[in-house]
Amino acid sequence: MTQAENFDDFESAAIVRDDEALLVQVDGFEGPLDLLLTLARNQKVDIAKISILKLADQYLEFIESAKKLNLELAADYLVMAAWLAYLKSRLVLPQEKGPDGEPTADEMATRLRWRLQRLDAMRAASTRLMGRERLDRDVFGRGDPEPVNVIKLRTYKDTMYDLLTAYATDRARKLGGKTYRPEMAPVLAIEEARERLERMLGRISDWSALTTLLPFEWTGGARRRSAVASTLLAALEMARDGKVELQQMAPFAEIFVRDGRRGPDTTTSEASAPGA
Amino acid sequence: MSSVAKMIETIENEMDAESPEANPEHLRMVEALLFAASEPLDQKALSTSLPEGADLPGLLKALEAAYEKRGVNLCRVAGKYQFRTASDLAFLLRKEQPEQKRLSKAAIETLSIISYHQPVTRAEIEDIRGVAMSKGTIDILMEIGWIKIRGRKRTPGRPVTYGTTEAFLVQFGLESVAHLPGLDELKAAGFLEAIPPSGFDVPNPSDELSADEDPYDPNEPEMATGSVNLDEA
Amino acid sequence: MSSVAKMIETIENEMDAESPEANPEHLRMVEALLFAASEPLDQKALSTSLPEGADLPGLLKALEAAYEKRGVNLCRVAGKYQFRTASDLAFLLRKEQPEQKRLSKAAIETLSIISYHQPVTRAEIEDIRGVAMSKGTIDILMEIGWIKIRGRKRTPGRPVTYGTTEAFLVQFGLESVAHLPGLDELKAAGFLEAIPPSGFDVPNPSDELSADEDPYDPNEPEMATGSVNLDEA
Repeated sequence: MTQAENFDDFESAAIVRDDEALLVQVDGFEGPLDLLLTLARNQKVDIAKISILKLADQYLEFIESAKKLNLELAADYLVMAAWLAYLKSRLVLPQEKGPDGEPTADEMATRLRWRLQRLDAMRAASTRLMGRERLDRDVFGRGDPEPVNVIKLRTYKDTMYDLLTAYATDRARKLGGKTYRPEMAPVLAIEEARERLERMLGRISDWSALTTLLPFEWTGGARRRSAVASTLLAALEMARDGKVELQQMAPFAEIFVRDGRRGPDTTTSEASAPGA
Repeated sequence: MSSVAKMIETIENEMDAESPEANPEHLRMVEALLFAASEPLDQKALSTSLPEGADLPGLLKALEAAYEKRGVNLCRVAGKYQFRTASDLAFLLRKEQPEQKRLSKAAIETLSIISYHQPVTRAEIEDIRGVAMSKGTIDILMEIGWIKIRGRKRTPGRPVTYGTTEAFLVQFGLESVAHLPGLDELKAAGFLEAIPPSGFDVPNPSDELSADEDPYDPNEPEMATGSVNLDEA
Repeated sequence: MSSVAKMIETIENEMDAESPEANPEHLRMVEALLFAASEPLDQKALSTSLPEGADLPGLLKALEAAYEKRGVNLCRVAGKYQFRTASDLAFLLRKEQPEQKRLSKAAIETLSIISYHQPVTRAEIEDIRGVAMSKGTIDILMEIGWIKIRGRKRTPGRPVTYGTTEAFLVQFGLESVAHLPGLDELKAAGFLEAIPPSGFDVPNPSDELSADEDPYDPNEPEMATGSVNLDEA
């Protein structure tokens, strides 16, 4: 990309630099690194050997003149300016590691140089890539491809299981008005447990054992296990939302629940927790 | 020299004979133009793209000859030119593509009823299913080849009876329709509730003609079967 | 002998040298298949249409050689094969097509960075360009179909990684991303490393998942990647 391409649309806010008669406009750049690269190119030396001190000066000068013209500068331009000013101040001082093992000024300068080189190299690669012969622009495939006739070989996935399910379901529905339904596993849904717990909140007086809060129909056998698990999960969810408080004194001990929306006096009632 | 080389030598000789002056660069151009064109090109269209003085008729003749025995030929259609794959290779441009499908709910239900209740008439299927059947359902099952017309029932209207085919047995892994699970087996396997609705009986299907069934004669004139249930109504 | 004949003789000699056993009938078939297709074909697609025992690699080599100097060439793109018009004839065929609204400079640069640095995260692209990316840039390239989300990097935040697609290779006539122009120079200079050169461990752009990359799961919840360049800010 040439200078002219970069800046020709921006006469109104253009800055005329006396020394290089360079027309510069902030909006023409793809960020501070692009601006730095343009300035570096103007030094007309290998970017690997560019003087970072000189580059920093040019950049800061540019930012100053932009400020004088009241140009809106994006924050990252100012961040870069601050960083370059800092780098510059360190470059003129004796080299030493910064606080917390921060790289030396030379290392920082090398890193900036390297980033400029890399951006430059990627730009060049980009130009080469876009310059390739492109399909349907420079080279062409067959203009009138001949279609392939697809003959579909249809097979069916239906199995004996499908056949029997269809038969039993269909006939049962016709005769009994019932449909076949697999037996539901005895599982208390967490949503159901939570709904129940929420409804009970107002009625729980102080700490109550979780197991006393199970639905009556769910207090035996496998149903009880599921009910305990789901109610605990529901209680944990509600504790996260601050709706209840939970307490367990030891691993595997009884878990207690109480309304979490009581006043700030909760700490005092802690002592009265059962099982303590 | 290999056979390929011999083939090309033949082409070369032909070209040599027919167009002793074809310019190879011009030949490349015509080749590219015809290849990239989305429709056949006539000489006028071609010549506007070629350098002045190009011998278009000669070039076309040379190309025609060069491609004559190839997998691609230069063809003349309606006075225009076009590359086409050689007609004897058309079979290559056909592709078989396997496609897996599932029967519709109506179709699999109908199939299951036919398999258990065969020989069964359309009206009987509708009675068991409790819904009128769309014409397509039977057609699809016939087309797949899983059901066939077995005979005619000796009832008014002599409706055709349907049964399953050997392809059906192969698809569902059955040795014979008599091996379809009975009521108790359906229950044991969990397809039916422990206490099926009253009236749920599972017939013993058979390939044999039943007592009230005549073998199917495709030449017998078809009676209107309609969708009115003549049997039971 | 005419110049055309000489040209063909050259082709013949090349074919003779490279594949002394290419079966002319098989050659015609491969020619026809590739010629008829609208898309590049891979060896697998070709071989399913060829008789068993056909030496496909040999046939392709023979075809490649036979068409090398013609107006139409056999090209390898994205690991597949396609006939394309010769690139030196672009002047004859070039079409001013309304290119995808002309890509912006940012989009072109982003595309190049993704192609050379893949797998690459948004933050890495931003580090190279030194500027936060506007939301539209990636979207446009995805919409054209030249880039895709490849996976996620196993680093904090698990950012998604981008890479190029097969359509990109086809469009730019590349056999694979390893054939990108100037790749070796960029690699040698260390510009494809995420950090300034220190060792010789140079990553290749690759379609394969890299060691610190997980395959992309579109159902995984997106993490905020942010657009702030943390490296230099």
